Amino acid sequence: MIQLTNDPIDFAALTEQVRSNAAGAVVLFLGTVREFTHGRQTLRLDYEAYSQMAESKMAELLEQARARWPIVKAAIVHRLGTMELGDISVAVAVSTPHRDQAFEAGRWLIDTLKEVVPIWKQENWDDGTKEWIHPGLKKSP
Amino acid sequence: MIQLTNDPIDFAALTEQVRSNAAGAVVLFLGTVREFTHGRQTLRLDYEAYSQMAESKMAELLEQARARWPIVKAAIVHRLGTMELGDISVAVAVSTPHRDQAFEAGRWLIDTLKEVVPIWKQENWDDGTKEWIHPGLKKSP
Amino acid sequence: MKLAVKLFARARDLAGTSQLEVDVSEPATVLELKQALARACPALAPLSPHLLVAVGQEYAGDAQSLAEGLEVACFPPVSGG
Amino acid sequence: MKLAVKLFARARDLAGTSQLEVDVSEPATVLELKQALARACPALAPLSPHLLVAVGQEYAGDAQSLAEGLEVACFPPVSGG
Repeated sequence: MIQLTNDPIDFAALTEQVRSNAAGAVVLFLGTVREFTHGRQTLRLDYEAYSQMAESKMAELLEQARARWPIVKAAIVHRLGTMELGDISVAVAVSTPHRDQAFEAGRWLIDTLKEVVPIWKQENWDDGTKEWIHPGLKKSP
Repeated sequence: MIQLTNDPIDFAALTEQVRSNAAGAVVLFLGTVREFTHGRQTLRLDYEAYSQMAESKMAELLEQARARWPIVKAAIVHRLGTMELGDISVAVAVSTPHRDQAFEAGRWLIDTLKEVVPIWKQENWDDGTKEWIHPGLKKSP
Repeated sequence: MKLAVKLFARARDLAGTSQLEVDVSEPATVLELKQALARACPALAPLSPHLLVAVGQEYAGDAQSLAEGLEVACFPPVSGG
Repeated sequence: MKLAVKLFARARDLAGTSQLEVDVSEPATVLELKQALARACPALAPLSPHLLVAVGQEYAGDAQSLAEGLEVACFPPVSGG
Protein backbone atom coordinates (compact mmCIF):
# COMPACT_ATOMS: atom_id res chain seq x y z
CA MET A 1 0.00 0.00 0.00
CA ILE A 2 1.33 3.44 -0.88
CA GLN A 3 -0.24 6.81 -0.17
CA LEU A 4 0.36 10.53 -0.34
CA THR A 5 -1.78 12.41 2.13
CA ASN A 6 -2.30 15.88 3.52
CA ASP A 7 -3.49 14.47 6.84
CA PRO A 8 -1.50 13.33 9.88
CA ILE A 9 -0.11 9.83 9.38
CA ASP A 10 -1.76 7.13 11.50
CA PHE A 11 1.35 4.99 12.04
CA ALA A 12 -0.48 2.59 14.34
CA ALA A 13 -3.04 1.72 11.67
CA LEU A 14 -0.24 1.40 9.12
CA THR A 15 1.66 -1.01 11.37
CA GLU A 16 -1.49 -3.06 12.01
CA GLN A 17 -1.92 -3.31 8.24
CA VAL A 18 1.40 -5.04 7.76
CA ARG A 19 1.12 -7.47 10.68
CA SER A 20 0.58 -11.08 9.62
CA ASN A 21 0.79 -14.60 11.03
CA ALA A 22 3.30 -15.28 8.26
CA ALA A 23 5.69 -12.66 9.66
CA GLY A 24 7.98 -12.89 12.66
CA ALA A 25 9.23 -9.33 12.31
CA VAL A 26 7.79 -5.89 11.67
CA VAL A 27 9.92 -2.78 11.20
CA LEU A 28 8.33 0.65 11.20
CA PHE A 29 10.32 3.75 10.28
CA LEU A 30 9.00 7.24 10.98
CA GLY A 31 10.58 10.41 9.68
CA THR A 32 9.72 13.25 12.06
CA VAL A 33 10.26 17.00 11.91
CA ARG A 34 13.42 17.71 13.90
CA GLU A 35 13.91 21.08 15.57
CA PHE A 36 17.67 21.54 15.06
CA THR A 37 19.82 20.90 11.97
CA HIS A 38 23.53 21.82 12.22
CA GLY A 39 22.60 24.28 14.96
CA ARG A 40 19.88 26.01 12.95
CA GLN A 41 16.35 25.98 14.32
CA THR A 42 13.40 24.83 12.24
CA LEU A 43 9.96 26.29 12.87
CA ARG A 44 8.13 24.03 10.42
CA LEU A 45 8.57 22.24 7.10
CA ASP A 46 6.54 22.43 3.91
CA TYR A 47 6.52 19.35 1.69
CA GLU A 48 5.42 19.28 -1.91
CA ALA A 49 5.36 16.47 -4.46
CA TYR A 50 5.07 15.78 -8.14
CA SER A 51 2.23 13.62 -6.97
CA GLN A 52 1.48 11.16 -9.76
CA MET A 53 5.15 10.43 -10.37
CA ALA A 54 5.79 10.20 -6.62
CA GLU A 55 3.04 7.63 -6.24
CA SER A 56 4.26 5.60 -9.17
CA LYS A 57 7.85 5.67 -7.82
CA MET A 58 6.67 4.64 -4.36
CA ALA A 59 4.78 1.69 -5.88
CA GLU A 60 7.93 0.78 -7.85
CA LEU A 61 9.98 0.81 -4.65
CA LEU A 62 7.62 -1.69 -3.04
CA GLU A 63 7.86 -3.94 -6.10
CA GLN A 64 11.65 -3.76 -6.09
CA ALA A 65 11.78 -4.50 -2.37
CA ARG A 66 9.48 -7.51 -2.88
CA ALA A 67 11.92 -8.83 -5.48
CA ARG A 68 14.84 -8.55 -3.04
CA TRP A 69 13.33 -9.64 0.27
CA PRO A 70 10.58 -12.08 1.27
CA ILE A 71 8.20 -9.31 2.24
CA VAL A 72 4.88 -10.39 3.68
CA LYS A 73 3.33 -6.92 3.62
CA ALA A 74 4.69 -3.41 3.19
CA ALA A 75 3.35 0.12 3.17
CA ILE A 76 4.68 3.63 2.58
CA VAL A 77 2.83 6.83 3.40
CA HIS A 78 4.25 10.30 2.81
CA ARG A 79 2.52 13.38 4.11
CA LEU A 80 2.48 16.65 2.14
CA GLY A 81 1.84 20.24 3.18
CA THR A 82 2.93 22.03 6.32
CA MET A 83 4.31 20.06 9.24
CA GLU A 84 5.10 21.26 12.72
CA LEU A 85 7.95 20.10 14.96
CA GLY A 86 7.61 16.41 15.84
CA ASP A 87 5.08 15.69 13.09
CA ILE A 88 5.53 12.53 11.05
CA SER A 89 6.40 13.30 7.42
CA VAL A 90 6.87 9.71 6.24
CA ALA A 91 6.16 6.20 7.51
CA VAL A 92 7.50 2.94 6.11
CA ALA A 93 6.21 -0.35 7.53
CA VAL A 94 7.35 -3.78 6.45
CA SER A 95 6.83 -7.32 7.72
CA THR A 96 8.97 -10.35 6.86
CA PRO A 97 9.50 -13.85 8.28
CA HIS A 98 12.81 -12.87 9.97
CA ARG A 99 14.13 -9.65 11.44
CA ASP A 100 17.24 -9.14 9.30
CA GLN A 101 15.00 -8.97 6.23
CA ALA A 102 12.64 -6.45 7.82
CA PHE A 103 15.48 -4.15 8.89
CA GLU A 104 17.19 -4.37 5.51
CA ALA A 105 14.02 -3.83 3.50
CA GLY A 106 12.84 -0.96 5.71
CA ARG A 107 16.20 0.73 5.51
CA TRP A 108 16.41 0.30 1.74
CA LEU A 109 12.88 1.62 1.23
CA ILE A 110 13.45 4.86 3.13
CA ASP A 111 16.96 5.38 1.71
CA THR A 112 15.74 4.86 -1.85
CA LEU A 113 12.61 6.94 -1.32
CA LYS A 114 14.85 9.84 -0.34
CA GLU A 115 16.86 9.41 -3.53
CA VAL A 116 14.23 8.89 -6.18
CA VAL A 117 10.73 9.93 -5.11
CA PRO A 118 9.95 13.46 -6.36
CA ILE A 119 9.06 15.11 -3.08
CA TRP A 120 10.76 18.23 -1.73
CA LYS A 121 10.90 19.92 1.63
CA GLN A 122 11.20 23.57 2.37
CA GLU A 123 12.73 24.67 5.66
CA ASN A 124 11.07 27.50 7.57
CA TRP A 125 13.95 28.68 9.75
CA ASP A 126 13.42 30.55 12.99
CA ASP A 127 14.97 33.70 11.45
CA GLY A 128 11.97 33.91 9.13
CA THR A 129 13.77 32.65 6.00
CA LYS A 130 12.57 29.78 3.85
CA GLU A 131 14.83 27.40 1.97
CA TRP A 132 14.13 24.55 -0.38
CA ILE A 133 16.33 21.58 0.44
CA HIS A 134 18.01 20.17 -2.67
CA PRO A 135 20.85 17.77 -1.83
CA GLY A 136 24.02 18.56 -3.77
CA LEU A 137 23.05 22.18 -4.43
CA LYS A 138 24.39 25.27 -2.76
CA LYS A 139 21.96 27.02 -0.49
CA SER A 140 19.60 29.47 -2.07
CA PRO A 141 20.93 33.05 -2.07
CA MET B 1 11.98 2.61 29.54
CA ILE B 2 12.08 -1.16 29.91
CA GLN B 3 9.25 -3.46 30.88
CA LEU B 4 8.29 -7.12 31.18
CA THR B 5 4.55 -7.61 30.97
CA ASN B 6 1.94 -10.32 30.76
CA ASP B 7 -0.40 -8.06 28.80
CA PRO B 8 -0.57 -7.37 25.07
CA ILE B 9 2.05 -4.79 24.05
CA ASP B 10 0.67 -1.38 23.09
CA PHE B 11 3.22 -0.59 20.38
CA ALA B 12 1.49 2.66 19.43
CA ALA B 13 1.85 4.04 22.97
CA LEU B 14 5.47 2.84 23.04
CA THR B 15 6.22 4.63 19.78
CA GLU B 16 4.54 7.81 20.99
CA GLN B 17 6.75 7.65 24.07
CA VAL B 18 9.95 7.85 22.05
CA ARG B 19 8.87 10.59 19.64
CA SER B 20 10.58 13.91 20.24
CA ASN B 21 11.22 17.24 18.51
CA ALA B 22 14.93 16.43 18.90
CA ALA B 23 14.58 13.33 16.71
CA GLY B 24 14.25 13.09 12.96
CA ALA B 25 13.90 9.31 12.96
CA VAL B 26 12.00 6.68 14.90
CA VAL B 27 12.50 2.95 14.37
CA LEU B 28 10.08 0.46 15.90
CA PHE B 29 10.78 -3.26 15.80
CA LEU B 30 8.07 -5.81 16.63
CA GLY B 31 8.69 -9.51 17.07
CA THR B 32 5.48 -11.37 16.26
CA VAL B 33 4.44 -15.01 16.59
CA ARG B 34 5.00 -16.60 13.18
CA GLU B 35 2.93 -19.59 12.12
CA PHE B 36 5.55 -21.56 10.17
CA THR B 37 9.20 -22.29 11.03
CA HIS B 38 11.13 -24.55 8.64
CA GLY B 39 7.82 -26.01 7.50
CA ARG B 40 6.58 -26.79 11.00
CA GLN B 41 3.40 -25.17 12.22
CA THR B 42 3.23 -23.26 15.49
CA LEU B 43 -0.03 -23.14 17.45
CA ARG B 44 1.22 -20.76 20.14
CA LEU B 45 4.35 -19.80 22.08
CA ASP B 46 4.97 -19.68 25.82
CA TYR B 47 7.58 -17.22 27.03
CA GLU B 48 9.19 -17.27 30.44
CA ALA B 49 11.89 -15.08 31.97
CA TYR B 50 14.31 -14.92 34.83
CA SER B 51 12.54 -11.67 35.45
CA GLN B 52 14.79 -9.58 37.69
CA MET B 53 17.89 -10.45 35.67
CA ALA B 54 16.02 -9.92 32.39
CA GLU B 55 14.97 -6.44 33.49
CA SER B 56 18.44 -5.53 34.61
CA LYS B 57 19.92 -6.80 31.31
CA MET B 58 17.35 -4.88 29.28
CA ALA B 59 18.23 -1.71 31.21
CA GLU B 60 21.93 -2.41 30.55
CA LEU B 61 21.23 -2.75 26.82
CA LEU B 62 19.62 0.70 26.76
CA GLU B 63 22.63 2.16 28.57
CA GLN B 64 25.05 0.52 26.17
CA ALA B 65 23.05 1.71 23.17
CA ARG B 66 23.04 5.26 24.56
CA ALA B 67 26.83 5.10 24.77
CA ARG B 68 27.10 4.09 21.11
CA TRP B 69 24.41 6.16 19.39
CA PRO B 70 22.93 9.63 20.01
CA ILE B 71 19.65 8.19 21.23
CA VAL B 72 16.96 10.69 22.09
CA LYS B 73 14.60 8.14 23.64
CA ALA B 74 14.40 4.36 23.65
CA ALA B 75 12.13 1.69 25.07
CA ILE B 76 12.02 -2.11 25.19
CA VAL B 77 9.00 -4.15 26.23
CA HIS B 78 8.93 -7.96 26.29
CA ARG B 79 5.74 -9.88 26.88
CA LEU B 80 5.69 -13.12 28.87
CA GLY B 81 3.19 -15.97 29.04
CA THR B 82 1.18 -17.53 26.25
CA MET B 83 1.02 -15.84 22.86
CA GLU B 84 -1.17 -16.69 19.91
CA LEU B 85 -0.23 -16.42 16.24
CA GLY B 86 0.42 -12.84 15.23
CA ASP B 87 0.79 -11.60 18.81
CA ILE B 88 3.64 -9.22 19.59
CA SER B 89 6.24 -10.81 21.89
CA VAL B 90 8.71 -7.93 21.93
CA ALA B 91 8.82 -4.28 20.91
CA VAL B 92 11.89 -2.05 20.62
CA ALA B 93 11.42 1.64 19.87
CA VAL B 94 14.22 4.15 19.43
CA SER B 95 14.47 7.74 18.27
CA THR B 96 17.61 9.52 17.09
CA PRO B 97 18.43 12.70 15.16
CA HIS B 98 19.17 10.77 11.91
CA ARG B 99 17.84 7.54 10.44
CA ASP B 100 21.05 5.53 10.16
CA GLN B 101 21.47 5.81 13.92
CA ALA B 102 17.89 4.68 14.62
CA PHE B 103 18.18 1.64 12.34
CA GLU B 104 21.57 0.65 13.78
CA ALA B 105 20.55 1.10 17.39
CA GLY B 106 17.20 -0.70 16.91
CA ARG B 107 18.90 -3.59 15.17
CA TRP B 108 21.61 -3.85 17.82
CA LEU B 109 19.08 -3.73 20.66
CA ILE B 110 16.95 -6.61 19.37
CA ASP B 111 19.98 -8.67 18.26
CA THR B 112 21.65 -8.26 21.64
CA LEU B 113 18.44 -8.83 23.57
CA LYS B 114 18.15 -12.19 21.84
CA GLU B 115 21.69 -13.08 22.89
CA VAL B 116 21.85 -11.97 26.50
CA VAL B 117 18.44 -11.37 28.09
CA PRO B 118 17.32 -14.47 30.04
CA ILE B 119 13.99 -15.12 28.37
CA TRP B 120 13.01 -18.40 26.74
CA LYS B 121 10.28 -19.44 24.37
CA GLN B 122 8.58 -22.79 24.16
CA GLU B 123 7.05 -23.88 20.88
CA ASN B 124 3.63 -25.49 20.92
CA TRP B 125 3.68 -27.35 17.60
CA ASP B 126 0.50 -28.34 15.80
CA ASP B 127 1.27 -32.04 16.43
CA GLY B 128 0.71 -31.43 20.13
CA THR B 129 4.37 -31.44 21.14
CA LYS B 130 6.08 -28.71 23.11
CA GLU B 131 9.71 -27.75 22.72
CA TRP B 132 11.88 -25.22 24.53
CA ILE B 133 14.00 -23.29 22.04
CA HIS B 134 17.65 -23.12 23.09
CA PRO B 135 19.94 -21.95 20.29
CA GLY B 136 22.94 -24.22 19.83
CA LEU B 137 21.30 -27.22 21.48
CA LYS B 138 19.91 -30.28 19.80
CA LYS B 139 16.16 -30.52 19.89
CA SER B 140 14.61 -32.07 22.94
CA PRO B 141 14.07 -35.82 22.60
CA MET C 1 7.12 21.39 -31.08
CA LYS C 2 5.87 23.08 -27.95
CA LEU C 3 6.30 21.30 -24.63
CA ALA C 4 4.66 22.33 -21.36
CA VAL C 5 7.27 21.67 -18.67
CA LYS C 6 6.10 21.27 -15.08
CA LEU C 7 8.40 22.85 -12.51
CA PHE C 8 8.71 22.06 -8.81
CA ALA C 9 10.25 23.39 -5.59
CA ARG C 10 13.10 25.90 -6.08
CA ALA C 11 12.84 25.58 -9.87
CA ARG C 12 9.23 26.74 -9.70
CA ASP C 13 10.10 29.56 -7.29
CA LEU C 14 12.97 30.79 -9.50
CA ALA C 15 10.87 30.62 -12.67
CA GLY C 16 7.90 32.18 -10.92
CA THR C 17 5.55 29.66 -12.51
CA SER C 18 4.66 26.00 -12.11
CA GLN C 19 4.61 25.38 -15.84
CA LEU C 20 6.80 26.79 -18.62
CA GLU C 21 6.08 26.41 -22.31
CA VAL C 22 9.21 25.88 -24.40
CA ASP C 23 9.72 25.42 -28.11
CA VAL C 24 12.14 22.77 -29.37
CA SER C 25 12.74 21.68 -32.93
CA GLU C 26 11.98 18.05 -33.72
CA PRO C 27 13.53 15.59 -33.24
CA ALA C 28 14.48 16.79 -29.76
CA THR C 29 16.32 15.26 -26.85
CA VAL C 30 16.20 15.98 -23.14
CA LEU C 31 19.49 17.87 -23.49
CA GLU C 32 17.93 20.17 -26.09
CA LEU C 33 14.93 20.67 -23.81
CA LYS C 34 17.27 21.74 -20.98
CA GLN C 35 19.00 24.23 -23.31
CA ALA C 36 15.64 25.59 -24.46
CA LEU C 37 14.53 25.93 -20.83
CA ALA C 38 17.69 27.89 -19.97
CA ARG C 39 17.03 30.28 -22.87
CA ALA C 40 13.35 30.64 -22.03
CA CYS C 41 14.00 31.21 -18.35
CA PRO C 42 17.46 32.57 -17.44
CA ALA C 43 16.39 32.60 -13.78
CA LEU C 44 16.87 28.83 -13.74
CA ALA C 45 20.59 29.18 -14.51
CA PRO C 46 21.83 28.61 -10.91
CA LEU C 47 20.06 25.24 -10.87
CA SER C 48 20.77 24.15 -14.38
CA PRO C 49 23.66 21.69 -13.87
CA HIS C 50 21.53 19.92 -11.27
CA LEU C 51 18.10 19.89 -12.89
CA LEU C 52 16.45 16.51 -13.34
CA VAL C 53 14.02 15.81 -16.14
CA ALA C 54 11.14 13.35 -16.04
CA VAL C 55 9.38 12.29 -19.22
CA GLY C 56 6.16 10.36 -18.87
CA GLN C 57 6.80 10.37 -15.10
CA GLU C 58 10.10 8.52 -15.50
CA TYR C 59 13.58 9.95 -15.00
CA ALA C 60 15.09 10.69 -18.41
CA GLY C 61 18.75 10.95 -19.43
CA ASP C 62 20.09 13.73 -21.66
CA ALA C 63 20.00 11.52 -24.77
CA GLN C 64 16.37 10.50 -24.43
CA SER C 65 14.18 11.73 -27.25
CA LEU C 66 11.00 13.70 -26.70
CA ALA C 67 7.68 13.61 -28.47
CA GLU C 68 4.71 15.88 -28.42
CA GLY C 69 2.05 14.99 -25.87
CA LEU C 70 4.42 13.44 -23.35
CA GLU C 71 4.26 14.79 -19.82
CA VAL C 72 7.54 16.57 -19.08
CA ALA C 73 8.73 17.84 -15.71
CA CYS C 74 11.91 19.49 -14.53
CA PHE C 75 13.05 19.78 -10.94
CA PRO C 76 16.08 20.01 -8.63
CA PRO C 77 17.26 17.03 -6.50
CA VAL C 78 14.55 15.52 -4.31
CA SER C 79 14.47 15.85 -0.52
CA GLY C 80 11.42 13.96 0.68
CA GLY C 81 11.35 11.65 3.65
CA MET D 1 28.06 -24.39 51.65
CA LYS D 2 24.58 -24.96 50.35
CA LEU D 3 23.44 -23.00 47.31
CA ALA D 4 19.88 -22.78 46.04
CA VAL D 5 20.13 -22.77 42.25
CA LYS D 6 17.25 -21.37 40.23
CA LEU D 7 16.50 -23.33 37.05
CA PHE D 8 14.67 -22.15 33.94
CA ALA D 9 13.12 -23.46 30.73
CA ARG D 10 14.30 -26.93 29.65
CA ALA D 11 16.68 -27.13 32.63
CA ARG D 12 13.73 -26.75 34.99
CA ASP D 13 11.66 -29.27 33.03
CA LEU D 14 14.46 -31.85 33.02
CA ALA D 15 15.17 -31.36 36.72
CA GLY D 16 11.47 -31.34 37.54
CA THR D 17 11.92 -28.40 39.87
CA SER D 18 12.52 -24.65 39.60
CA GLN D 19 15.11 -24.66 42.38
CA LEU D 20 17.77 -27.23 43.28
CA GLU D 21 19.79 -27.18 46.45
CA VAL D 22 23.40 -28.26 45.94
CA ASP D 23 26.29 -28.61 48.35
CA VAL D 24 29.73 -27.36 47.37
CA SER D 25 32.82 -27.15 49.50
CA GLU D 26 34.29 -23.70 50.06
CA PRO D 27 35.98 -21.98 48.35
CA ALA D 28 33.92 -22.95 45.31
CA THR D 29 33.90 -21.81 41.70
CA VAL D 30 31.16 -21.81 39.07
CA LEU D 31 32.81 -24.89 37.52
CA GLU D 32 32.51 -26.75 40.81
CA LEU D 33 28.89 -25.69 41.08
CA LYS D 34 28.21 -27.13 37.61
CA GLN D 35 29.85 -30.41 38.61
CA ALA D 36 27.82 -30.53 41.83
CA LEU D 37 24.63 -29.83 39.85
CA ALA D 38 25.39 -32.71 37.47
CA ARG D 39 25.88 -35.07 40.42
CA ALA D 40 22.75 -33.82 42.21
CA CYS D 41 20.62 -34.04 39.11
CA PRO D 42 21.79 -36.47 36.40
CA ALA D 43 18.73 -35.51 34.33
CA LEU D 44 20.51 -32.27 33.44
CA ALA D 45 23.33 -34.17 31.70
CA PRO D 46 22.08 -33.58 28.09
CA LEU D 47 22.22 -29.83 28.73
CA SER D 48 25.37 -29.65 30.76
CA PRO D 49 27.93 -28.47 28.16
CA HIS D 50 25.55 -25.64 27.30
CA LEU D 51 24.33 -24.52 30.69
CA LEU D 52 24.88 -20.88 31.59
CA VAL D 53 25.32 -19.72 35.15
CA ALA D 54 24.32 -16.35 36.55
CA VAL D 55 25.61 -15.19 39.92
CA GLY D 56 24.00 -12.13 41.45
CA GLN D 57 22.03 -11.81 38.19
CA GLU D 58 25.21 -11.47 36.11
CA TYR D 59 26.62 -14.06 33.71
CA ALA D 60 29.50 -15.87 35.43
CA GLY D 61 32.47 -17.70 33.90
CA ASP D 62 33.68 -21.08 35.14
CA ALA D 63 36.47 -19.55 37.22
CA GLN D 64 34.26 -17.13 39.15
CA SER D 65 34.13 -17.82 42.85
CA LEU D 66 30.90 -18.27 44.75
CA ALA D 67 29.86 -17.17 48.19
CA GLU D 68 26.96 -18.05 50.39
CA GLY D 69 23.93 -15.79 50.05
CA LEU D 70 24.50 -14.91 46.39
CA GLU D 71 21.60 -15.53 44.02
CA VAL D 72 22.60 -18.31 41.64
CA ALA D 73 20.74 -19.43 38.51
CA CYS D 74 21.44 -22.00 35.84
CA PHE D 75 19.80 -22.13 32.43
CA PRO D 76 20.24 -23.16 28.79
CA PRO D 77 20.82 -20.60 26.01
CA VAL D 78 18.24 -17.82 25.86
CA SER D 79 15.64 -17.50 23.10
CA GLY D 80 13.60 -14.40 23.86
CA GLY D 81 12.57 -11.85 21.32
